[in-house]
Amino acid sequence: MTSFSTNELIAAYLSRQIRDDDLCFVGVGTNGRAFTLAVGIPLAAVRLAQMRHAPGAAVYWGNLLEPDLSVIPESFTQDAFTRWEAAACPPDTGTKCDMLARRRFDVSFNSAAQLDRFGNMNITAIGDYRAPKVRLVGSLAQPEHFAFVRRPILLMDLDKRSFVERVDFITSAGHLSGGDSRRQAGLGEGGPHLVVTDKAVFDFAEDTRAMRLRSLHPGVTRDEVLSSMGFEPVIPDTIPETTAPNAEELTTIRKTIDPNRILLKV
Amino acid sequence: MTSFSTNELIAAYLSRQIRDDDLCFVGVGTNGRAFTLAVGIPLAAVRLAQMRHAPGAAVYWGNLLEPDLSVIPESFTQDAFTRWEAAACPPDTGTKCDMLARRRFDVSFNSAAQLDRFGNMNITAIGDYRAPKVRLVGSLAQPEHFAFVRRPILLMDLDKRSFVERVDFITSAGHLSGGDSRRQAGLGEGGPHLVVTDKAVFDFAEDTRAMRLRSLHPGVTRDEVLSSMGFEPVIPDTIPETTAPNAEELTTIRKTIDPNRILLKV
Amino acid sequence: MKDKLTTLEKALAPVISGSSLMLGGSLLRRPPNAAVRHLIRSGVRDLTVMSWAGTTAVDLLAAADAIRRWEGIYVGMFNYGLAPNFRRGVENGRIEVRDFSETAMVARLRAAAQGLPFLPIRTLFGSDIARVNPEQIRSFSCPFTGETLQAIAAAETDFTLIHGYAGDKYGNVQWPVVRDTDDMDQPMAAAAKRLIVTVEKIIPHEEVRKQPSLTYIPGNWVEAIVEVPFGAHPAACDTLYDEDDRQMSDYVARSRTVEGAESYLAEFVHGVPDHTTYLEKVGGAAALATLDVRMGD
Amino acid sequence: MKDKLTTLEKALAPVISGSSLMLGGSLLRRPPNAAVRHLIRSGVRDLTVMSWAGTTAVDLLAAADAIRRWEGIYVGMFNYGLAPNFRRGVENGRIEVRDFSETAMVARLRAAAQGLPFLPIRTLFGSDIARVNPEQIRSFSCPFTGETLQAIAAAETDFTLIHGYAGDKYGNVQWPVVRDTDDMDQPMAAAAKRLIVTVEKIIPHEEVRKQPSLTYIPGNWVEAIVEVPFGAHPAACDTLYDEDDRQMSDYVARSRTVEGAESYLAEFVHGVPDHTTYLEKVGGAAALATLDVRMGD
Repeated sequence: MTSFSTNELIAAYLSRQIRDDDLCFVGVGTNGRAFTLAVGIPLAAVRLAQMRHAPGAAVYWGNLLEPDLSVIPESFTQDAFTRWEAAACPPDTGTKCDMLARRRFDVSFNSAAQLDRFGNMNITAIGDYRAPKVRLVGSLAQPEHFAFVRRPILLMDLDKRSFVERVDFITSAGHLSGGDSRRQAGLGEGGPHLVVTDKAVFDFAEDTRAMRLRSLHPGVTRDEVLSSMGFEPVIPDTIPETTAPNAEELTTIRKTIDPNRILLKV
Repeated sequence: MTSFSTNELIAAYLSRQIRDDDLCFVGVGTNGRAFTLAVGIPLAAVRLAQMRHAPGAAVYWGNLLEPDLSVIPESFTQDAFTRWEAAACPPDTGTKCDMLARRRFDVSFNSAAQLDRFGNMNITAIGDYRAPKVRLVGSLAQPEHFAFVRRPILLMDLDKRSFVERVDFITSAGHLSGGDSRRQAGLGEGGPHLVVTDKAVFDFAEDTRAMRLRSLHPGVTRDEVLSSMGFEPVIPDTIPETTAPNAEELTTIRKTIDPNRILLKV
Repeated sequence: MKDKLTTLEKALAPVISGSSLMLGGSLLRRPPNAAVRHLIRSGVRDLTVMSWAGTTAVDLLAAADAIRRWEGIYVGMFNYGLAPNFRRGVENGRIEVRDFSETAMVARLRAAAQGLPFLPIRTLFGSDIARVNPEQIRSFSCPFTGETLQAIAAAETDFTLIHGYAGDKYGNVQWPVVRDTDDMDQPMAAAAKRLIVTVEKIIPHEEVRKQPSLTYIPGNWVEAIVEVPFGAHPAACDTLYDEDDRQMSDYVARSRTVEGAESYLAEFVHGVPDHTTYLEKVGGAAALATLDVRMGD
Repeated sequence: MKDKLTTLEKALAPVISGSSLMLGGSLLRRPPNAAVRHLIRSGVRDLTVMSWAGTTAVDLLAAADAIRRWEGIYVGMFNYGLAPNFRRGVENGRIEVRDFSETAMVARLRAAAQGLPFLPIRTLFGSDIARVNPEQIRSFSCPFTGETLQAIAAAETDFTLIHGYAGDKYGNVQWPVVRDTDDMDQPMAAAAKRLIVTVEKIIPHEEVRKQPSLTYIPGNWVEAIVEVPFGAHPAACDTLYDEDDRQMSDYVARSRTVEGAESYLAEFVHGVPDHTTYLEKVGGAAALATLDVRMGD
């Protein structure tokens, strides 16, 4: 069996979540690990899906609709975005917003400073909103993703400070207080679908809508996962292992998709 | 004193209604006399205003913002519109609609199949709306002009069939049933400001908002006007004569603005 | 990306009698006439048709008695006068009309594009357009100011037909930099449920992606794309060819009577099996060349 | 047409303390930084600032303690992390924030552009963004379906500052065909009451009117236009120059402390009398040439 990195595991796992013709939102991330989670792994995953089983899958990235994922920019300064070839680049971000509200997106990749038991997320403020301990960036289109995208997927490293019992501020409404509360609040189908971390994958229980351990990455124990979380997720009786990437997937990632280790660097 | 045509009289008269920096809506009119009224005279009038006292006056024509009025197309097929140089050509007509609703327009030039005592107009249907004697074109942005433009100006030949006691269908709400009724209906300032015909000019009385004879064109009698209308307008005690174009205006129209008699042909 | 390039026949097969249909283009620019002739040939009826400034495409459907209801801002023949067959259809009660002013129709399209049931305007106070249509135009109070506004219902249609300049096989349609834009094709595309596009020319995807900001209809929104040169004839496709005055005049003249309109349809729609034969019928390459307005670009 | 070409000094003179101000640009693209530095030099305070994805321009104003309230979708430094001065201002209570998600902010801008008090969305059910802001986000019932929707109040500001690519002296601003467009500059321009534009370059009107569809800000909407090359520095103007990594890093590093931020302002804002001197200060032509990304066009 080939060895693989956690990033490769996640990228291959995510690629299998992408269905043919899915329109996937990828954010424009920042630097370092945050870039890998927000941009690098999602782009690699969608590209792998395109090459294997989902040729019609497409990405909306920045304001580029279907950028050419066969040629990933080597650096991500402004000019790389400007020159990246794509099928379309609408005149302003309002078009993307309309596409979100119209529910044209199937998948989104999201990260957050805080995520809670019911998949509510916070990128706005830590502590009290009006006198915060840490003021974060605001909201961007994260509320739209949870409100309108069919299968939002969170990519976050497992950490007690991020996986909290209750977010300090609900930027994006997930399953709110669980059960039927999301629908009661006026939201449609959707909300967080999967949470993919460096240690395990979670989904949300059909009834309570509480976060549920779905699989453990190879070599990771249940206790390791629980000790990295600020709340206890639903634990099924048997916990499968996250399916490892096969040799062909790994070769495609390493040789074709990300030969210069730009996407899956850190 | 120089002789002049009625079209020249009207063009010169209208040019004096245009103030500096006015944004003027000109429609895209059809053929023959309708073209002269909807397009020819208005373009000549605004151009004359630009050249004389209103250099900042501008036209929105079709979807061209500030087309170059120093070079009027010789024919008005589709291609002439495509190639006409302009300051801007917004991506769709929604921009013009927003500019209307935002009240960015100062003047509009309008025509109608029917116009009534209170300046309500009809371009939708003659007779019963659901089983009309004549189905007309619909509405275009004519309701917007009367709702939002500061000083809509109607250009119509005086005729009993057009100047009616009550329009069969209110496409654009003018002063409705007069007095305060326009404001009561929820409309803002505006509504028809002037009605310029081949025989006389009308405005609307400040109190009743009924159409009022403002001036008679040189050589036209009061009775000639009244016998061409389906209702009796307000008649002031003394009726001035519509100011004739001066020699300089006539020379500018004939030599510079419309040397080939395209705008003021029929 | 998905290959969506197909034929008129396959692309339009789902459009059946009773469908609702948004037609692109404005005045004599880019009405989807070839697609409409195909629909008439296929015998669809009882359509609910929506348009911006509709001309030839709407009137042809009216000539074929295929329209049950029309909604939009205008139907006429621009500088060729009133729309003869549409007018007859409304006057004899066969076509029901629902008029909307431009801001109202814009609101309808934007609402559909945003997945909203309505958008507000304040144009139609006092207008009979609002009075006769309480089903789609209603007054309500602004949640902030309390002032009265008008709610306009979203424009939802089963299908949307647009004729564009050039596109790739994935359905990405681009416009030229200099063009006429007095229309709502992009908002209509954004509002569409099932979007069928005809284009003058299929171009390589490689060409499209070099200038992505010229894509006004992303392939992601498109169900089918068909190459149909002169697809707007006898109307114009700005930057490529002008309206065909001879054909337009003939159509309007014959349409003065029902019989005349039927003879036109018999000759130019039912009498030709497809668009290629239609183009031969109206004069072929020689006649079409006289309409060419390209500037060597 | 009116000649609207002027200087930063004259264009910005009306912007006084207490004004509300929409800032154009998004992330590291075209924030109106030269104009903002001028405002800081002129000593304006107590601004209500609105932005799309705000970075350098918002944070510079925060460093100068000129912001009383901010409304928008994001303030950060993109790949340079959180916005240090803005963050400090919010955390210590000097800046009041009103968060809006993207559809909400789009609705606000479109409402202002359409002269409407609000537009509806249905994004923010269950979000604390709506809970903490009943003044600008309210639930109401759809006049047609009865379903609950959210009304978002229009974004009205006294002034709007946008930095663009090229424009003529009449205020018509054009973008290149290939460009980045992940922003709201055009909707902001359409929503503006008093619109002040800086551009990289003034070009002849004759050039503008040959390609009118490239005009994204018509001069008719503009109050004043100023030629300010490198007007977005240290951020980027896509197609012309990239962000200045050295200057960005220096700014972020020094802004870790109040004293550091003050030393930055002293050196690069208060310490230089005008934009020309600023450009010399950051390295002049030689340094700026290294940021050039033009492809010989």
